[in-house]
Amino acid sequence: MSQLQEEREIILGNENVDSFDFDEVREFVKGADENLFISHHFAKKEKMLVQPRGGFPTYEKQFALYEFFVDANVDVLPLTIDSNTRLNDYTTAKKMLRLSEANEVDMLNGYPLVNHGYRNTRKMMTHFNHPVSLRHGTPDARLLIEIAIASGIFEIEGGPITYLLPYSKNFPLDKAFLYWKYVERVCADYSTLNRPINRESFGPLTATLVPPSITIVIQLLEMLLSLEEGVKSFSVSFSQQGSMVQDIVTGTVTRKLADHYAAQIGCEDAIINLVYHQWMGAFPTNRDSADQLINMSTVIASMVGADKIITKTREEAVGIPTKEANAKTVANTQYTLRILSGLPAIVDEQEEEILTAEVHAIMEAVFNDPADTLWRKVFNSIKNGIIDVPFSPHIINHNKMITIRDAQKNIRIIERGNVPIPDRCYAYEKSCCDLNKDTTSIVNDIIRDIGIMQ
Amino acid sequence: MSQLQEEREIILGNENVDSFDFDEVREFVKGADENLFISHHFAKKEKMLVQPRGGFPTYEKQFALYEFFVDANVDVLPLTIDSNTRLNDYTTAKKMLRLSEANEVDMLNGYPLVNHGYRNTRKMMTHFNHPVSLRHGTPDARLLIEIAIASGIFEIEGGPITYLLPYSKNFPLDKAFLYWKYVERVCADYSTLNRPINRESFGPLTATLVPPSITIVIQLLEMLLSLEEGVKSFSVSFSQQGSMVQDIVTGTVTRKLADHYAAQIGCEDAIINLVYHQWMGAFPTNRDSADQLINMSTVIASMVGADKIITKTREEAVGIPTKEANAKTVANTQYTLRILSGLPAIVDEQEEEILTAEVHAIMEAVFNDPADTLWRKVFNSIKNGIIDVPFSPHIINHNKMITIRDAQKNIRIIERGNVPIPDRCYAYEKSCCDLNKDTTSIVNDIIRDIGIMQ
Amino acid sequence: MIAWLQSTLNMKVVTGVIGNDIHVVANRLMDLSLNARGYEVFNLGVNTYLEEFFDAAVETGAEILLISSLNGEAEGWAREVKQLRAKYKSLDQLIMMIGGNLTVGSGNAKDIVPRYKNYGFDLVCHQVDLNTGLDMLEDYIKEYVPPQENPSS
Amino acid sequence: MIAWLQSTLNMKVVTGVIGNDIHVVANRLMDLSLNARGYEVFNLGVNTYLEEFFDAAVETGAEILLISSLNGEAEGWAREVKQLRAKYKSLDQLIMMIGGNLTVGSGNAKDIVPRYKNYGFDLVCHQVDLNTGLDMLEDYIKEYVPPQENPSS
Repeated sequence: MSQLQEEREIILGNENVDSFDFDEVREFVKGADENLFISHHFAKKEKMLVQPRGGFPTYEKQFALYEFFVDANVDVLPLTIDSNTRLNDYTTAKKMLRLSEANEVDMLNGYPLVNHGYRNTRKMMTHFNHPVSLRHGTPDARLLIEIAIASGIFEIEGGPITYLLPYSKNFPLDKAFLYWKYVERVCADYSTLNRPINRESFGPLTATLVPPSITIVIQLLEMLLSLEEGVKSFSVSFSQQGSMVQDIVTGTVTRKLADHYAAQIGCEDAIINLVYHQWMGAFPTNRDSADQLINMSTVIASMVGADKIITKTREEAVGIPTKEANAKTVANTQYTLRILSGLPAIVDEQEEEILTAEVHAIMEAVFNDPADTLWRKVFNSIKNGIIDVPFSPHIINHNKMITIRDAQKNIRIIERGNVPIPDRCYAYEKSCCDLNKDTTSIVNDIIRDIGIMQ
Repeated sequence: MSQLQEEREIILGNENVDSFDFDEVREFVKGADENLFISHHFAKKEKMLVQPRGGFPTYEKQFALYEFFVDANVDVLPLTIDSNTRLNDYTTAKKMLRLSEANEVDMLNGYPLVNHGYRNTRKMMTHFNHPVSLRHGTPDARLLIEIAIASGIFEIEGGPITYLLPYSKNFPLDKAFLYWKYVERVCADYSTLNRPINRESFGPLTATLVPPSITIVIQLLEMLLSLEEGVKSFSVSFSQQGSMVQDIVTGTVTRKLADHYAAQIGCEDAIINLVYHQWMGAFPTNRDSADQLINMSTVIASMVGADKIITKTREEAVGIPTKEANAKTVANTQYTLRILSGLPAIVDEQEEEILTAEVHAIMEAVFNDPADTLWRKVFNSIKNGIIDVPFSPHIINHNKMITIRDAQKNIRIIERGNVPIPDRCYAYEKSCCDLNKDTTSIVNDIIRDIGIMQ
Repeated sequence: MIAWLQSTLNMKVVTGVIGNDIHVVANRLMDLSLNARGYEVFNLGVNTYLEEFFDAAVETGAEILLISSLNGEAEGWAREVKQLRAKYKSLDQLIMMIGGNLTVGSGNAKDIVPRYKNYGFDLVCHQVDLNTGLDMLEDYIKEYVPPQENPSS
Repeated sequence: MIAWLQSTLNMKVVTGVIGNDIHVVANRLMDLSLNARGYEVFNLGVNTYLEEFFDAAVETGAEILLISSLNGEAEGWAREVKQLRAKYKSLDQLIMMIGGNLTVGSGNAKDIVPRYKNYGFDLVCHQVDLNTGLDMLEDYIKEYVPPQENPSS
């Protein structure tokens, strides 16, 4: 028995798992309908895939949500996991699930997948026969993704950096890398049986003034960590940044460099797709304004040429959206994608060149770290501030980089900290901004820059 | 007394006009607040101006509509005229106005300006102190525009071609040219007293598969006919065509050629602005879809770089929009314009070159007509099909040009009729389309091409 | 005319939209389709009165009169068809067709078609697809036997 | 640090967001602003417990403790301030400030400020603009007379 298999048996021996039948699960994956695999839909490339957000505690409510989504002509169904499961607290999740079932009041902010188990959940997934994407935010997702794949969920979002730095203050980053290595290996293993399992990184990070160079570097690194373990289908992603041209340039550079770095480690055969998140920052409370923002995001996603778009709802600023609002966004987004035509090819050579140089410089610095494995190089680079994510709450993050928006609302780096932004790029970024201001004005600018969509 | 003044006194001697005081009106225009002049707002160029549509029969309802618009942060107020006034049937308009006032039911589809008179209407205009745009569709607008300017309405939409060919079956086109010559002269005369009165052409025409070359030619000709008479502020316009890149190219070429032809007749001093109409074709009946379409139009208008946008409402497919729906569109459009940033500069050299060559060729053919005045050259060119407007109901229009959409939804000319599209441009247009189809398919394509937004 | 505008027939047809109706799109598509099927088309356009249709049929010697009505107000005009046609002796062999949206509000073809046939139309297409309607016309023409000249009429 | 991050003061301040609160944006802006005003900043980040604040103040020898609370749950923690502070003898001269959104739901500053002063805070800013709050701190420092060491305490 391989070391991985030993570890899997320990993980799946968890008291909350009701006898995991490895052979049966492998048979299921082997024979699963191609429509359950998002990698199959990406391969068809007929249109940008539309994926909403959403998760409810009970099986019945999740089922009802999916019915709404399918009526609205959804392409990819989401399964958002509750926060107890994210913290591996299955006992509390179980209690809250029982209370939710008994009282018709939702006591969890998502679907407690481990507690529902794969036998039940698979019934729902095969019933709808749509690709499902697992959204969780879990640093240790080992058990969760085993149950997910056994249920017929063949896309796993997240990664050791993107699921940790935006959400956690002090979960150990080195542990996260090791837990995600397990995830990659399991995904790679199942990918040999049928269409590949798709892994997706979470590009939005803190969704607060993160410059595109940092976003792209982290996307590329999580992609490499995944391909290294044998994953064959990976989605890089980012969220609307506030400037149309910066989004388009970010998309172009991300695609180019993803192919470049995948080839560098001999993984030309892996399929890399690009995912665009509708605005993830502070939303307008006015629902009509929120609708405008969402539609604008869809238009920009089309100009970026994304392969998938992940949607928001008009109720974003208010709380957990109703299934009606969620389905309405799907229908609206599909309509917009259908009628939007004649997209111009947009190239901004200067911005592309600057951004590409920045990403290469940071990547090179990471690779030059003396550690022996990629994950340790990345770990060290975060620790010493070569990678610095603005507004991350995590203690390991440096927080020395400062960004503001220029007049076109492009995010610009005005203080690079330890991030090895090349001097000429740094000079360019600063030249785009008015820095003859006192700090009070700069801090006010940052506050305004965070709230640009309100 | 000049010949024009003689004619004006006859026109204003109409039994429906309650003693027109020429001197008082001149004094009013001379002293009018700059905010009433859209030409003043264009000159400030702070943002794209937002103008909704709307007209109600009674003073009270029109006033209430304006209150809604101003609350929604409107830039330009519309005054849409009823259809009886458009046909110069002031007697019926008067009767219907009285019935509307007595019964609280609207018996007219717009504001009967002549019957309300300028003394009353001016109170409303100066109260709101916003620029107002007169939208009417009247071939003989001589009396109407006199009353409009006397009321403080300093933008007049329309023209002899654009207000006739889309709306009328058999109103004599030569008469329309002469009636509009009067309008231009009166506008030019008042323009000497304060800021210029702005004239605006109606670019959407039939809003049905009109190719950009025809739209631009007609915009340029109405502009020249207006500048010839001394008008100093003119807006060329077009409506969303269905392909983003075709809209952008149309905007670029329209601006360039407007300046070019204005300079050719020595009118470099005239200010030419560009106006974009949100989609004027068949609207989706689903209100949410309509909202998406409207937002997309606003985004495209920004990419086109329009100076003003004229909005639609989510109730477009249903009937005359409520003031609430109308105000909501204004608020939504203003929000979108405020948050949309980082627009890329888009150039499609090939499309620009082709379109420019087409417009020059048609303009040259018009100028080569042997008639002695520009309006007679234009009249003859329409009559002999050098200018051919698809789907015009007018008997003078040739209807030999046939257009369909290519895969990117660009409108392409597949049958040029008598329009002197240069051979290489014609070959290019046809090469964009799949013409290996039987007629039944082509007719079905046209039906589908008309309904692309539904 | 470009290549796809060809056909086999060669009959004259007068067409147009009846009454206060400005549906120019349907009218242009009708024109295009009739031309493509090889008819010689005399298109009176939108906003045409019944008398104008008959005048044009006489003047052109058309074999077919094809009236479009889209705003649902055709019934007001159609009742006068028999009476008016009777004034034009030369129109005995004219094939008369009407199509479009033939009633205000919702009505069904079962009630509408016989009513219009009773008004004097040979072919009645209520909410029928343009090309289907023109196929019906072609079928009708193939099997059409013109009424014999009857000296007593 | 870039040019605009300069100032005149040179005092040590411990800051952070109290309790189960992940409002990192406010915390980073506070850090930035304090640095810009010339303070030496020890930022404990989000999700910090009261004990950690006092421990850090002792360890760094800070003159100022500036606690942010944004999710409105500060009252639950603030009640323990006096009791806890009493355990740390070296903190007698510590200037204690709290700012942010200091109550769940809507409350007004008139009620809230005295209540928090009673908990032991020298400066209380409820829904006060960040820069205004830091101006208040500077004014307070200028006029601050440290309590005399009192052998009986």
